Amino acid sequence: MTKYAEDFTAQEMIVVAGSRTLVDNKVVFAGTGLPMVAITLAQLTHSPGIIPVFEAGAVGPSLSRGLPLSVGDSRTTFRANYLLGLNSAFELTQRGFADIGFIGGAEIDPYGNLNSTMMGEFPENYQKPKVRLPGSGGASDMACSCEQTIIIMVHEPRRFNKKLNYITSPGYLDGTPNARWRAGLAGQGPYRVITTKAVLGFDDETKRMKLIATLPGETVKSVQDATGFELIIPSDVYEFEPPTVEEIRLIREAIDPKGYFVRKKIKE
Amino acid sequence: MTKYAEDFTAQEMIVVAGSRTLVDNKVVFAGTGLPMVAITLAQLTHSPGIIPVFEAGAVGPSLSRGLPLSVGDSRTTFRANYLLGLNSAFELTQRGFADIGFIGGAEIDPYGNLNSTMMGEFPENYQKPKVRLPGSGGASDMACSCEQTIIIMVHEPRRFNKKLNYITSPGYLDGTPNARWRAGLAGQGPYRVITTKAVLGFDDETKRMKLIATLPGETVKSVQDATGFELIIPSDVYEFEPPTVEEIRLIREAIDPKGYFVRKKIKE
Amino acid sequence: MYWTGLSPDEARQFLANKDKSKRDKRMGLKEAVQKYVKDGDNIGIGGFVNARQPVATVFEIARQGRKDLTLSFQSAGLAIEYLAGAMALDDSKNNIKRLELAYWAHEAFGISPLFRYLTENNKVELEDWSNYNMSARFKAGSMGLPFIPCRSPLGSDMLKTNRAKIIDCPFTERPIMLLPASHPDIALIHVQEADIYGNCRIQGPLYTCPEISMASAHTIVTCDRLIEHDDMTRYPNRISIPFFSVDAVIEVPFGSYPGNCNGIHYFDEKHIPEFRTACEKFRKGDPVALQKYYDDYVFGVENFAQFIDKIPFEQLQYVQKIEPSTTLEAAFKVLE
Amino acid sequence: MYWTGLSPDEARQFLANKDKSKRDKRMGLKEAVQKYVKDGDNIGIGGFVNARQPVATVFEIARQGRKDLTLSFQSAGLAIEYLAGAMALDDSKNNIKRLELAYWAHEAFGISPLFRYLTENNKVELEDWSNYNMSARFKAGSMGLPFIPCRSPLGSDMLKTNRAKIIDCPFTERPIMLLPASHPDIALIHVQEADIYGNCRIQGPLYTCPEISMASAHTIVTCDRLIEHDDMTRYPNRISIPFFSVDAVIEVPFGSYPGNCNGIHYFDEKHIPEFRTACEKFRKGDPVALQKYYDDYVFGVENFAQFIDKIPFEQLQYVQKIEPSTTLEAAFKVLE
Repeated sequence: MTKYAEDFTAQEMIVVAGSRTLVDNKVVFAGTGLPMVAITLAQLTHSPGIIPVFEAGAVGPSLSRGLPLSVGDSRTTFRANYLLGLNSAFELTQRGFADIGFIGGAEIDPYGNLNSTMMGEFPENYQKPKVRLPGSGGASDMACSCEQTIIIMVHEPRRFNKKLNYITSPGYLDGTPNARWRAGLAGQGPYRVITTKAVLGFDDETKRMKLIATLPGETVKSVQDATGFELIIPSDVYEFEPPTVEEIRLIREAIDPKGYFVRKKIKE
Repeated sequence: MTKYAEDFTAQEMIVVAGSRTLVDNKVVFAGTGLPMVAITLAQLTHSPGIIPVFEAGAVGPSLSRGLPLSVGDSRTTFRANYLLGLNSAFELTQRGFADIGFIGGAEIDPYGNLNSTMMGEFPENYQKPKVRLPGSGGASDMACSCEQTIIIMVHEPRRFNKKLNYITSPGYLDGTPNARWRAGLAGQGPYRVITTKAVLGFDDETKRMKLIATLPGETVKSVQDATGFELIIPSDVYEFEPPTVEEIRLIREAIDPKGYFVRKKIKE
Repeated sequence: MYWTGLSPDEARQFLANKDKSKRDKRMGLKEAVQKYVKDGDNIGIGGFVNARQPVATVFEIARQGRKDLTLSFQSAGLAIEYLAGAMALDDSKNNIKRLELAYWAHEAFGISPLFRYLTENNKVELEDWSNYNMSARFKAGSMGLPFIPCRSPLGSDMLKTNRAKIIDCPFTERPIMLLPASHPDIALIHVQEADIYGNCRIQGPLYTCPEISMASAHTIVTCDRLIEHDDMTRYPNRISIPFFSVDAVIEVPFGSYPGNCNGIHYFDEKHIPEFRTACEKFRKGDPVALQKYYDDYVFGVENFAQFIDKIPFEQLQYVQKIEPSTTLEAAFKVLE
Repeated sequence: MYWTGLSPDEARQFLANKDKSKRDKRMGLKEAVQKYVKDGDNIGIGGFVNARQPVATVFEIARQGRKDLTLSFQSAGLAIEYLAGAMALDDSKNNIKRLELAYWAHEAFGISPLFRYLTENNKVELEDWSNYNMSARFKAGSMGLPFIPCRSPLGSDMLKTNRAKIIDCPFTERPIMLLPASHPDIALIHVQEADIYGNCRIQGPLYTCPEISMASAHTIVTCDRLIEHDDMTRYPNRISIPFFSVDAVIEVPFGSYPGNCNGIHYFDEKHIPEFRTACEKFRKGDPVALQKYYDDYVFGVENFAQFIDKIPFEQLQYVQKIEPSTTLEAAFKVLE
């Protein structure tokens, strides 16, 4: 019988949910932070054949030399199967070689558009934002050109907004039919949003965010309460299977023992 | 005192004239055949610092492993200073790294435009040409994007025509002011035409071909007679210094002993 | 606008649905050609003129017979001359419908007799480009772009018959060419070293092989040596084509013979003229030598090894001995 | 349309007139910065976030002081944080006027305090792009093209403030972005190995270093090791930047410390937070720690070696010991 962990953090739960969403033998373009942890966990559990791609240039490396602290660091390059630079990584993504893009964001809207650029009025205060975030990095390219994207987020009302301060990474744009295609985009768009409270997806028709599963300790109501817009709640929402003892052990002991990405306190 | 060779072929003379036109320490993009021989001769005589570039990808190799039989063969790659592929070679040329392009052609007009595609009516007979030539290869790219070009030609009336069957490699186009600039081209255009009879250049104003020097055994008249259009004949046309014994020895013994490019009979 | 091979949107869709897993892709060359080369295909030809061309694969295609082919390449020589020879002898079995090209000849070995034969008799449809154009068209395809800008050959007659478009650059207002991407149905690539998953390590000029492979729907790789995967990934910066761009891997020693393969062997300066002379005789009306060449070397053998068997041992030794480039370091062969 | 750095036509003209000869380009870093980095320059920053960034060169710039700079990069961390720190302490000596960027932070080490300080106080002009955009803009520059097409991030707000244009593709009729080329005045690149002529052999991810160098009017290369030219050209397929793209070569061991340099050393997980904490204090109003950091490590030393001298030997040993990538093979040093 599966043994479930009794003690785990919200960040650990996110990693487990992210890992379980991945499918074996797919090419997964990994954003920095939790996505790297989730991919490694998936490789160590159900999907050894996942092929990670890092935007700085490494394709298909073995992640056996420790958790990378950067998507461009030496730990991403060990026994890589291709290793050029940023242009090559994004070109092969634009071409269609990346099945999944795995990214984070600071703010999300009902259509899966993400903001990682700024807080404040745009475009009025673009040159003097209330809070300046690090910027797109490669996330917007992944959101556009990977065939599908999985988004990892902290679930707080102020991060789930009807309207974003700034669209950095396109999701389903305004949600109208074929909005992505009409904008000239190549990939299909967001597939899942994995948060500290839930696993979410998007309605096929309206492209609005829908609840798929609640994470342990959460309810439909607690998820909706933590969301700044109305979620679609289908009748088949289920409770997500809790992390196993083995998953939590792997995260803590094997993947991120120093807690670079996983045990960090969630920032305000 | 310089000793001049008493016996040399027209092809050897072309190589010597081509070699002497080159300047030390320049980046020279080399077309196949006689240009490769001329560059090697220049390196072995007055310009050891010439940096050859070959379109298949080799930049700055040592040409000490024998005369390449192809601009993409192994002899172009020994101790190269950069070695990727065709795109990289043409990109760096388009960027401006290639000072000189050194090319041949089957047919030339008064403005230094070249044909290496077909003989016959164009566009009417494009799909069924009278004679089909090998095609542009990289020559048209070199003619467009090297900063200057040097052209090597067999000098016969039927190859020097008022109007080409087909423009493969742009020279000064129709000769109107700034024609190249207006067409969107980057390089300055043809600098010299080295033939079996003469060294030619272009008038600064009209961009029409002008005689600069007659090769040994030729006169202004014999050159003009072998040319299918009227040349500009300035008052300072001079007789080109004949090949030296050493130059001929190098060509025959060191550079092309098998006569791959130099002793071949000039084709009809 | 019409597309030959796949359109950019078709190429994206095809790749999105494709299995990109890292799996053993070894198979026989016969099987690979049966599986991946179809009548009507647009074939991207690797190599450059007579160097590292996919000669063995073309021999196999000629044996099986394929029709209505479009060939896309920058500068090519032997590989397409061999296909043209098969067509010249029997165009009901093999035929080339269309060429998208920059150059077809043999440099020091002379012009191509069969290119003249095919064109001057209007047996193929032509679209002329420059070397950079064709390389950049494959590159655009490999980058997932519908087109790529290019500054050459603006002003040439090539633009009057090919599909390039000239626009005014919206930034500089000067004219610039846009080249439509090329997405062949199948790329034929020969390399020195590959592993069983399809990773390729090319030595010497890459030509446009990585771009052709990554632009195409499928890629058949032949290699002089199959090497251990661990040996390949020890030097990730030297991997020229990643495994997920490759569908079939076949170890075919001398697979680009009688051409040049950097670090393995130089041109066979005896055999190339032998073949070329037979082609030239055909062009001038005498098919006997060409028919005999094919009966001996192409149709009369089962596979490429049997062709190589017919080349005198000393001649094979010689082309290896004179190869001027750095000899590849010994690598462990994959155990069967 | 306005250009920062050089316009495509200026960049071409500049390069056409430039001496491309193969000559000894060694000089001191102080001299190189004096000669090639000017007030008002657009500076292309090599490396990626905190890996292989040109830290030593930025220290030298900070010591000499430069004003009205435009910084162009995809994702950067330490190198620009160090320049921002010098500006924060005294903007009459060093100042950044404009940023063309995709990301400024430190990944696992946290966000950038000084990026927040500069932007939230409106001290710099911003132009946001994606990582691919900036990489492709450098690539367009290195290719001699005025623009390059790109499919991302169509639909994002970045297009409302940056200079990209959207057109309908003349081949597919679907929308596509055109990115204007970037031609910085000067590229700052740190590599593992270079020779005296400027040829560079990069191990691990190339990031966008070759493109930045080839797009720029000038390039300063610092390297962990100067190696023999013969050792460099023994493996021509591994040369990442050709000599004629480089103007100055300086051997600076640990030149990208405290960042990561593939095959040489990993991040210094002690020193980076030390610096970052001082920056964060500055942002919150307390400049003391940052001033002390600069007095100790930047302004209080003559050169980068003196900064490295101040790092405990054990700490330097440790970052080398934990470096996970293949250690560079020993190479012969150039004799002085």
